[in-house]
Amino acid sequence: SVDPVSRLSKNDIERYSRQLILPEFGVKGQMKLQSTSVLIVGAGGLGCPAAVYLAAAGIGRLGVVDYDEVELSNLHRQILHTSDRVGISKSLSIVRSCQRLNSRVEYVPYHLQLSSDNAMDIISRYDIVLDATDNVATRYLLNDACVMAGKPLVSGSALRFEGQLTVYNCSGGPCYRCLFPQPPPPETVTNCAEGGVIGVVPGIIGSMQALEAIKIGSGIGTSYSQRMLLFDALDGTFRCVKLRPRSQACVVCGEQPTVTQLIDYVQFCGAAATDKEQELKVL
Amino acid sequence: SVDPVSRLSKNDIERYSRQLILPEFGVKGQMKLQSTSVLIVGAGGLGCPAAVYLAAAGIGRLGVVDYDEVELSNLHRQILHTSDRVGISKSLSIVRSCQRLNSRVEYVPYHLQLSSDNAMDIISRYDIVLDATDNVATRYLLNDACVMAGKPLVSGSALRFEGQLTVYNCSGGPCYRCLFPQPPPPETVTNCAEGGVIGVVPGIIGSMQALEAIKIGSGIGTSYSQRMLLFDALDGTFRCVKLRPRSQACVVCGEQPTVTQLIDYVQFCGAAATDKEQELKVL
Amino acid sequence: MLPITVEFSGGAELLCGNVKKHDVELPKQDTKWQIRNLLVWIKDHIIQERPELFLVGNTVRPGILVLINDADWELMGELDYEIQEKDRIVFISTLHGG
Amino acid sequence: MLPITVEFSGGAELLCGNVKKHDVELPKQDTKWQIRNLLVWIKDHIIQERPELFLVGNTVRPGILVLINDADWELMGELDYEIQEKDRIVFISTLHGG
Ligand SMILES: [Zn+2]
Ligand SMILES: [Zn+2]
Repeated sequence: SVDPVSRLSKNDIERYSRQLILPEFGVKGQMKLQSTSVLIVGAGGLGCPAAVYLAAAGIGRLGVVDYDEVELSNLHRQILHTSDRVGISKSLSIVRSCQRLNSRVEYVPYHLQLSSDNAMDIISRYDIVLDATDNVATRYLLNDACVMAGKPLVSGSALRFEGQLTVYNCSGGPCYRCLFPQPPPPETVTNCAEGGVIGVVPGIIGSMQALEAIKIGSGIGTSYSQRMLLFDALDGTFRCVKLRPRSQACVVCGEQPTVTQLIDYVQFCGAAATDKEQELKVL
Repeated sequence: SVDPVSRLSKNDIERYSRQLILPEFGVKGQMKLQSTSVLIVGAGGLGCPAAVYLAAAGIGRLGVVDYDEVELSNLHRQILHTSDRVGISKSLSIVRSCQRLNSRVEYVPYHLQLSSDNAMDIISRYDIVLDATDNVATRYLLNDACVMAGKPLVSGSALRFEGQLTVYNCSGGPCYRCLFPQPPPPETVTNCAEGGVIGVVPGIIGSMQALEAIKIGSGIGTSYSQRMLLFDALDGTFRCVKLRPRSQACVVCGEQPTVTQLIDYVQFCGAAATDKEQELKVL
Repeated sequence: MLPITVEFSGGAELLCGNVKKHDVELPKQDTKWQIRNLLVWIKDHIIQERPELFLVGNTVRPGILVLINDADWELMGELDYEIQEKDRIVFISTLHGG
Repeated sequence: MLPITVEFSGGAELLCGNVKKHDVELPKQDTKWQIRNLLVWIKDHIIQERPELFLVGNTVRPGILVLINDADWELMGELDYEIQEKDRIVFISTLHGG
């Protein structure tokens, strides 16, 4: 959904020279990447590193969705925001920082909450979606919307000293609902405001999300369809595990889907699509 | 070598709240971190993510060494520089970007080439050193200086689609020379200018360097003494391998060291401590 | 005795006194040890609080992923899988933070 | 026949036609297969160009780290290590870029 790029400018060749000389990537990979659009949902600890590395690599268009404004307690992990932007829109803040690094990318900030009403319209304009959100309801919403729109979903999450990464709905692999047909009980769900997080953990997972999006966009393909990366920062270990295949019985991506349009995900999950309430409780 | 911090300000408590609530880190870990100084040598693809996550977490003092100026071909991976800073000092550029994120850190930019003449003086002012350089001669220089000064050396490297990470001279583990007593033949050494690199690969390794430095600084301790992380971005795999212990025969950290002051590392390695010459060859 | 390793992560370890790795020896029994039996054994011997956040009915609660030797348990037979010596069985609470 | 896996990374694979992973079967021989024999076998059967960038004298050149089943070969006896079936032996050229 970006106009295909058929040649690189002199400026592009200089800027991207260090990746152009990689045989596995090359001029062809660069042109594909510049013809690719990526939507990042969540402008927080995962969204910041994901956005900056996609911008640096020269993605064609980068959309960033977040309804929230920058807070001081974000800055220990959300590295594209700045102290003097406390109170301004996070999606706009990310776009401003990325623009200074690479103005050759087209940026689209969305200062809104992704919902069942607007998700299909926004997602349909992008080739790849990154789940960098912080709540269960939006994760199910994004999954269903990506299945319906036929977009790969590069999903990252982080909490405390741990991170997880996988790619849903890509290369025939499973979707989020194939793995988790039922949402978790709300009392088992912890967010970063309640549970805390070491800032560089979403940094590493968000960077991995950028990597997998770059691999998909440039034609190399992802390593994480039907596989999940588990990262434990306390003991410094990474583990890659094999997941189940796509489920024929999946209500959204299966043979006879019963969920064919977006539903009420707050009701489905029994939990709000924001961590604001809990934040108030902690502060 | 930073004045010990004995209490957190109200601003600190809000800014760092998400890591303060982690029992393994806590107020004690935060105060230790704010009493810790880190020197990053190399303000490139590894140095940028390492610097920004150390700054975000609230390290006490951050020194950044680089003799070089920002170039357009750096920007696909060196995410703290900006298009309008092409031509200015890289160490200064990193400091300016980090300052906007967290002005409560003390920053020291060093616009110079680390050498046998200045290394001991600079390194002695810091608690932890990060090797984020791009050439063999500086890697041996940094190793020897850290052994002589008794500082842990968090070493990262990246090229093409691969990255490596380990921590030398820490918790009784080996140093760089224990593993590599002899330098590699110059014709086997490839740098990012010649070999290319996918930008987010040093992003992930540099973030891991920040993580290990944060773990050392906050008292958790590193997971990578006598262990090495090998990252392959093409197949998305991480492998953690066990290294040899400290060598009693090591010429710098062994029982009877023969290298007791810094030597001529360009001569030792048969290669210059810069990648400038090769860059000219490629462009 | 059947020696295996049971691990908890992603927050599931908070139900077991914040201990992630448990080297356990399952006692001899007349029938083969299946995952269905292990779940009950874990509830009785490892879980220290709020067992309803681990087991619901006879299986793990929604949101916990079970891995048998680094593979999703659905690939291995789920509750019917017969546990082998030295198996590593991991219960991961999926994360949602970002 | 002794089936093992030989891998190259960090740039060492460029000496072998850019192939990282090689499943090989070492032929039967009268004496045990040691790493010292494997190095020569690799030079003759896998390395396609500039063998002097792999072997110097009877050992690997400086800057190549040898791993036997994810452990530094120095922990395993280096050249004297006796190769076992299904061993994974990795030759990593250390990286210096940043
Ligand atoms: Zn599905
Ligand atoms: Zn040594």
